[in-house]
Amino acid sequence: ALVTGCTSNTPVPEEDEGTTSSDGGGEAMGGANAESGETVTIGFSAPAADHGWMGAITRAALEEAERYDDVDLRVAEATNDVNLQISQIETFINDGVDAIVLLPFDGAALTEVAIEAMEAGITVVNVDREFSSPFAARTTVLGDNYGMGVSAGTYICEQVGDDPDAVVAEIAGIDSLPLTQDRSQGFEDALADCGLDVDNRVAADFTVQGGQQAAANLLQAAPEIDALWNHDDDQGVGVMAAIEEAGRDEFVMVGGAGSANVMREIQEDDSVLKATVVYPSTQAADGVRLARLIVQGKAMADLVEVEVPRTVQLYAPVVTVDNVEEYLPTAFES
Amino acid sequence: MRRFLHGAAGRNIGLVIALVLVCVVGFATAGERFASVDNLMTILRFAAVIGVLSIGMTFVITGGGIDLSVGSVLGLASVWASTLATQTMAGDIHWIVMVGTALAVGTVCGLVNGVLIAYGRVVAFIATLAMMVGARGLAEMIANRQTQLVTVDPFLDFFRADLLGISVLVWIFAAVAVAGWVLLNRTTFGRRTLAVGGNPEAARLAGIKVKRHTMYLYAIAGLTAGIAAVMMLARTTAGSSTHGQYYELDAIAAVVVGGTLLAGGRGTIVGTVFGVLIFATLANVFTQNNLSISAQAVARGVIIVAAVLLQQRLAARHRST
Amino acid sequence: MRRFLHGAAGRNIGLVIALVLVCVVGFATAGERFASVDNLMTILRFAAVIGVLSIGMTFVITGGGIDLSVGSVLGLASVWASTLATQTMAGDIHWIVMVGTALAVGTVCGLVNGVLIAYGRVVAFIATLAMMVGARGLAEMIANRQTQLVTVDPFLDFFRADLLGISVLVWIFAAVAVAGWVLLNRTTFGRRTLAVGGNPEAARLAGIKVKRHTMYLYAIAGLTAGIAAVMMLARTTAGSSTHGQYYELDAIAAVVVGGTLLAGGRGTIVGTVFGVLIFATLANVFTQNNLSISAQAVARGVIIVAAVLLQQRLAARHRST
Amino acid sequence: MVNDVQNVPGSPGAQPGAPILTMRGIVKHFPGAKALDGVDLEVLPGEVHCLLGQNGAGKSTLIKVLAGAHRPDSGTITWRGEPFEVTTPVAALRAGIATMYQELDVVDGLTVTENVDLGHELASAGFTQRRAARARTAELLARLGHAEIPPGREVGRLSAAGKQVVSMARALSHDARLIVMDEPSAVLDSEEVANLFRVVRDLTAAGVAVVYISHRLDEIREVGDRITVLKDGRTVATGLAVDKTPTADLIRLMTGRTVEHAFPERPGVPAGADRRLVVADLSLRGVFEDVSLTVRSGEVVGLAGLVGSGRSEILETIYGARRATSGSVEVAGRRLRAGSVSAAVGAGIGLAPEERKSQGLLLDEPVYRNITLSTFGRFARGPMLDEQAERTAAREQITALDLRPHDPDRTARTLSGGNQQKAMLARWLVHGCDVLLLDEPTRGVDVGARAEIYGLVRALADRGAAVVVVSSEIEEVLGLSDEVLVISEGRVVHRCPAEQIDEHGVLDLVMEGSAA
Ligand SMILES: Nc1ncnc2c1ncn2[C@@H]1O[C@H](COP(=O)(O)OP(=O)(O)OP(=O)(O)O)[C@@H](O)[C@H]1O
Ligand SMILES: Nc1ncnc2c1ncn2[C@@H]1O[C@H](COP(=O)(O)OP(=O)(O)OP(=O)(O)O)[C@@H](O)[C@H]1O
Ligand SMILES: [Mg+2]
Ligand SMILES: [Mg+2]
Repeated sequence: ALVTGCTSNTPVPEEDEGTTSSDGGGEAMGGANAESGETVTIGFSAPAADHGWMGAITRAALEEAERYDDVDLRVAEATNDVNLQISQIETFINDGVDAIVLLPFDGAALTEVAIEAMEAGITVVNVDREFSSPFAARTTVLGDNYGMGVSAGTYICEQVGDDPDAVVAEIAGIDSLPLTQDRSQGFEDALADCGLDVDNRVAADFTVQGGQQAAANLLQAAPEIDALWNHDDDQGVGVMAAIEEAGRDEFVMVGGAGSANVMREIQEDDSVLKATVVYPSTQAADGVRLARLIVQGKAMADLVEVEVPRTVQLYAPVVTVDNVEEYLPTAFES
Repeated sequence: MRRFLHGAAGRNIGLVIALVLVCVVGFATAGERFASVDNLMTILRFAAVIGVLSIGMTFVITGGGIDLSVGSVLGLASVWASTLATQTMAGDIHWIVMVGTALAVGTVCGLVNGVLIAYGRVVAFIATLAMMVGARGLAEMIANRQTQLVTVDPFLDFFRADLLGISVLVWIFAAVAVAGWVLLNRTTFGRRTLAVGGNPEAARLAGIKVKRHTMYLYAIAGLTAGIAAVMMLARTTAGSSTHGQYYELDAIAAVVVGGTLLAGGRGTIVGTVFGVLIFATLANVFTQNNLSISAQAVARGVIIVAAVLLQQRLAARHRST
Repeated sequence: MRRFLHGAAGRNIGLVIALVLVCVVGFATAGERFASVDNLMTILRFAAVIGVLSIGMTFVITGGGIDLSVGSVLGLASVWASTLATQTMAGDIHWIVMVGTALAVGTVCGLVNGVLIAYGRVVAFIATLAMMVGARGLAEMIANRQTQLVTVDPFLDFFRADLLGISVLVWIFAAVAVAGWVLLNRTTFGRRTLAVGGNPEAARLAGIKVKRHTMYLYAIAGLTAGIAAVMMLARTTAGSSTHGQYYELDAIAAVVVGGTLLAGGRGTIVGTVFGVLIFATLANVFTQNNLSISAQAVARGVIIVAAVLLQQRLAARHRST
Repeated sequence: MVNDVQNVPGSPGAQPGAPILTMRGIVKHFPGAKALDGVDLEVLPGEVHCLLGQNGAGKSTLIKVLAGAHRPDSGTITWRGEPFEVTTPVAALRAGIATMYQELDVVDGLTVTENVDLGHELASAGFTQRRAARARTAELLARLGHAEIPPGREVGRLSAAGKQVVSMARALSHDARLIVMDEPSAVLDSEEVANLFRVVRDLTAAGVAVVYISHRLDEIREVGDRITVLKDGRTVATGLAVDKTPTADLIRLMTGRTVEHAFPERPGVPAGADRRLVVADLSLRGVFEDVSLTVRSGEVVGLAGLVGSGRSEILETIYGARRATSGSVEVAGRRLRAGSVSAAVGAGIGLAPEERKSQGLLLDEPVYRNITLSTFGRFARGPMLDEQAERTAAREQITALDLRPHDPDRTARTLSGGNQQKAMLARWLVHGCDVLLLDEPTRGVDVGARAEIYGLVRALADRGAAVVVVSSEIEEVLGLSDEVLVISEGRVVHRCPAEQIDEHGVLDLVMEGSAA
């Protein structure tokens, strides 16, 4: 059980507090950095928490801020409307916050207002979806979307690569997001390496129902599959329900994002789900932590640098039954 | 019986043609894969959830209203019925507790809509829009933005099972549709629904309690949202605040394509079922053909309009004979 | 002038109160931060885009229709106006090319809606629902699901500038609102709109070309979607197929809260502007107050209903005096 | 069987001779209008009690109070000897008061049976008993002399008269002790009115009381027993015996003045008058065929016939509101584009339609905008409206037609039925048409205003307009027109100068026509 990601149907025993993901990292930072400094006001804005991963992102950021008595986190209404998100950032600028942690719905659309914030002397930390200008953020925390695709593709190559006729299917997330394009590109590139390609591809919408629907139709369209990559473990709940409903088990399935219940499923090792590719849900929490450090003029303890780096890109490891123990504690409950 | 078939078939000839067309396209492009029993079941299972919602929506629209909140209420009911507390209770007592919770949540939301609209005289569009926003928010609060796995196995065993080779979900859809048909066409309640939708003032003067009746209609829509939530829980094995997003639009489209008058006063359950099947089959054909989501959207827009136009022309011809 | 103020203020007293209430809450909870000129400008800039859409929507609703597609059309127009081809041409000739493209795309979509509804006799809800789905899909196809940066600097310079200390976007909103007010209240076009919305058959028998007029109304809604697309391009410096999602609902809510009759026949631009400002201020107060995200959704639902109820009660009292 | 005993007149609660219904001091105010200001009404069992009064006198409001559709502000109602508070329509129906409202109160989307049954469906455990209901409805329709209306027909497809019959059947289907009829004959022709009276007599013979509202005094003479007269929301006379009260007295009570010469003089059409409207072989498939008529400038042509004979459709087709299947319409020598209302209006044709609420008025708009609905563009400067000029023009018509209240800014919905009719007429008077098509121009208009409307129509003709009048009151057609066309089942069966034919002649022609 974890604090960052307890399902509301799992009780949270107090004593488990110590094993949370953020704590795991916190010890590494420790020392002087953890000490309370002057109060930092951070504005936080993210897209609508309309799926598990995004929910986990916001939750982790809030919890991270809770842990510091010198952080005052101001949360704007989560929204998929860039117009509203821009006005939220403008409000933060008007209020003169010290830093803004911003996971933009659309990086390009929020770039100008982020530049305005930077020009107003506010530290902007960009999370996950990248701005279109380097002047828009002091630091960027990025997941590795392309890398996710590569990891998934490489793993599938290892599993079925000796069969050039293997049927590979893909269930993408929201197709209109650049990150989905990146993931699919990486997947395609990695598969091409071992002479495979994607035979059936459908897109869902990061929701359970969307995953269910897309998978049900996909399984119908492809009567025989060797490997399946599902971009998102949250929609994966639905995908698994559909697979079970169709009674299919002839293939290997790889997840994406790395939710706790997918990892538990991998651990049990009795379903088609054999692996998942982690896309850390702690990016915004890291953003909050970095914003605090930057404003307080501190550096990252484990680096020699005196300043927080410009870009931190998170790694997208493949979790299988062999290493799941290692990742389960930091996973989010979708 | 013959008269019923004749009347229904005649009135719905456009829908039958549309459905056949979609199937022909499906068969032509995907062949055996499309025309298999398995695929038929896939389509039906998919249609079941929105189908149940659409039956409730048929009542609201026939009664002269509209309900934009059913999708969100579905989400809220699914979340509420899969909270730890509910599931624990369901585990201790019986899975029926989960079902009861979902239906109760749905019905109460529907009642709130109904009271606001009938007694508060808030326009239906706005009242249910507010419920749509509010229920989704409440669902997120309760779920804390997490997907709640259903762990009550007997619940899943029951609803994910097959009965005579057909999924329980499809049976539920069929039962709701038949009940809806009887209620609308064979009872005083249905008669009054048509009157309230067709001419509320005349209905009031004839002694019908229009406000109370209106309230009941929204309660029915809420109830079907609750039933759909149970089905969704079973189908996805999880409750989530994102369940049912945009379903209100799908349901309204199915109802109107089916021939129910959006202005109220005329409603057809058979048409609604056809509408739902057309859209479900369409989605299946799209996927069978690996069409991109965007192209699907464009095609869907065109087909909605084409279906309505076709249905209108043919229904007009049928009526004039 | 006095009569205008008296009438407008009287009719909109509920809205004034609601807006003042929201402001009081804002001031009480956020103090100076809320009541600053900068913050006012932030609210206005945010309100501008939806405001322009809402003016167009006021015409459609007053004329007895509804347009669910304006959000998607905004997205489509923004994408089309920011394609490489358009931007290159705009760079070569003048940024007005981009504006022209956006307005043209918006107007054409509106005309298609209008033709389907007026001449094809498709119910407005369904025709524009189809357009909503279709335009979004088309936008995605054109943009190839990528955000398109606006690189035509003169365009950005013009629209992102301030005039007399007020953003050009806000000026545009003001201009559209004033033009809308004059058109609705002082011209024969506006009178026809009221007639068509109030009783289309009577209007037709009085010699008004109802179909053509209906078509114009949707064209106006499309045009405002095009204008809003330009504003959105300027505000975000990018065109995207996701622009404008759900704006149709925001616009409809603002129009109806403002006092325009959803059934048609009565419309108020002043009310619409109030409606837009209330929602925009509300969003701002939410941001200022650190309220939990889902609680904000719930609060929004409650406030929509409360505002409509308040407005109804007070308007009824005003009318009876 | 035992229950039946209670239903005969004179059963407990109603001694013989005692009034079945007494209303005292009824007051009902609407925002901005005093509809009822102290009305008394007393109805005896088994009598036909007529309620008379000018448009807007408060008749409909009074019966709506009685039916539970409006709550009175004060006043008492005594029903069968007991104080009675009518809170809802259901309460009234339960007590045995059934009402036929002035505005058609049927649901278009339902069948005849369903409408008749509405609110008190034959059902067991909520399930409708469709066969039994249909049989009962068929029986009621037969009793009303309309066995030809199929009980399963959708009401929206019936003519206005058919709807009125349905509404009547519904009132009969309640086992009522008192039936209120608010202008039931307004959309009926003379034959159907005779039918209606037969039913009324059957009812009164069975001890049922009838409150009958009509603006046609000859009807009152024929069927009524006693009369109550309302004026400006007050009772000015009550319990007048029909056979002892001269018409002149009634009119004076209602209007406060004497009205004579209902129909104006016909000066005759000048010999050289131009042929303003020429309709040649006009047909609308399935409704009417080969209608030809010529109306000269200054001439009034009347279309006489029974309800459902297609007269409204002829007018609407001339006007372009329906697209003719063949034939042509010419105005002043120029042929009109078929199926285009705006072409017709452009050529100077005006139509005052039959159904004022659904076809004529913008109920939520002020009266002046209703009056200028077809002319506001003319008052406008370019695209900009000139509302002051509109108000002035409207005010002139309001005064000329004595439209009450004299307030151009009043919302049309709040006018009484007759005054709404005047507003619609005023529209075309302002427009000043060359050709005016009037469909039931005096439906629901009181005697005084009727004379004014007749005078106006004549005055228009005298100024050179060509007028076509349709009315279900044959007397009216004959009195107003220079030439009369008798229509039967969509065909012109006879045409002649109005002086050469009387009401019987018309009816005989119609009967022949439909027999042939
Ligand atoms: N809902 C309402 N709101 C305001 N005023 C009303 C309303 N209904 C009726 N009135 C007013 O009450 C008065 C009486 O109207 P009512 O309809 O009872 O007249 P009536 O005697 O039936 O006339 P008619 O013969 O024309 O039908 C009229 O002045 C009318 O304008
Ligand atoms: N919507 C309709 N569908 C089918 N038939 C119709 C419809 N409307 C009218 N009719 C038929 O057309 C004919 C003419 O009807 P209508 O009542 O308009 O005639 P009318 O002579 O104008 O009578 P009224 O005195 O009622 O105006 C009738 O036979 C009627 O049944
Ligand atoms: Mg009346
Ligand atoms: Mg007629």
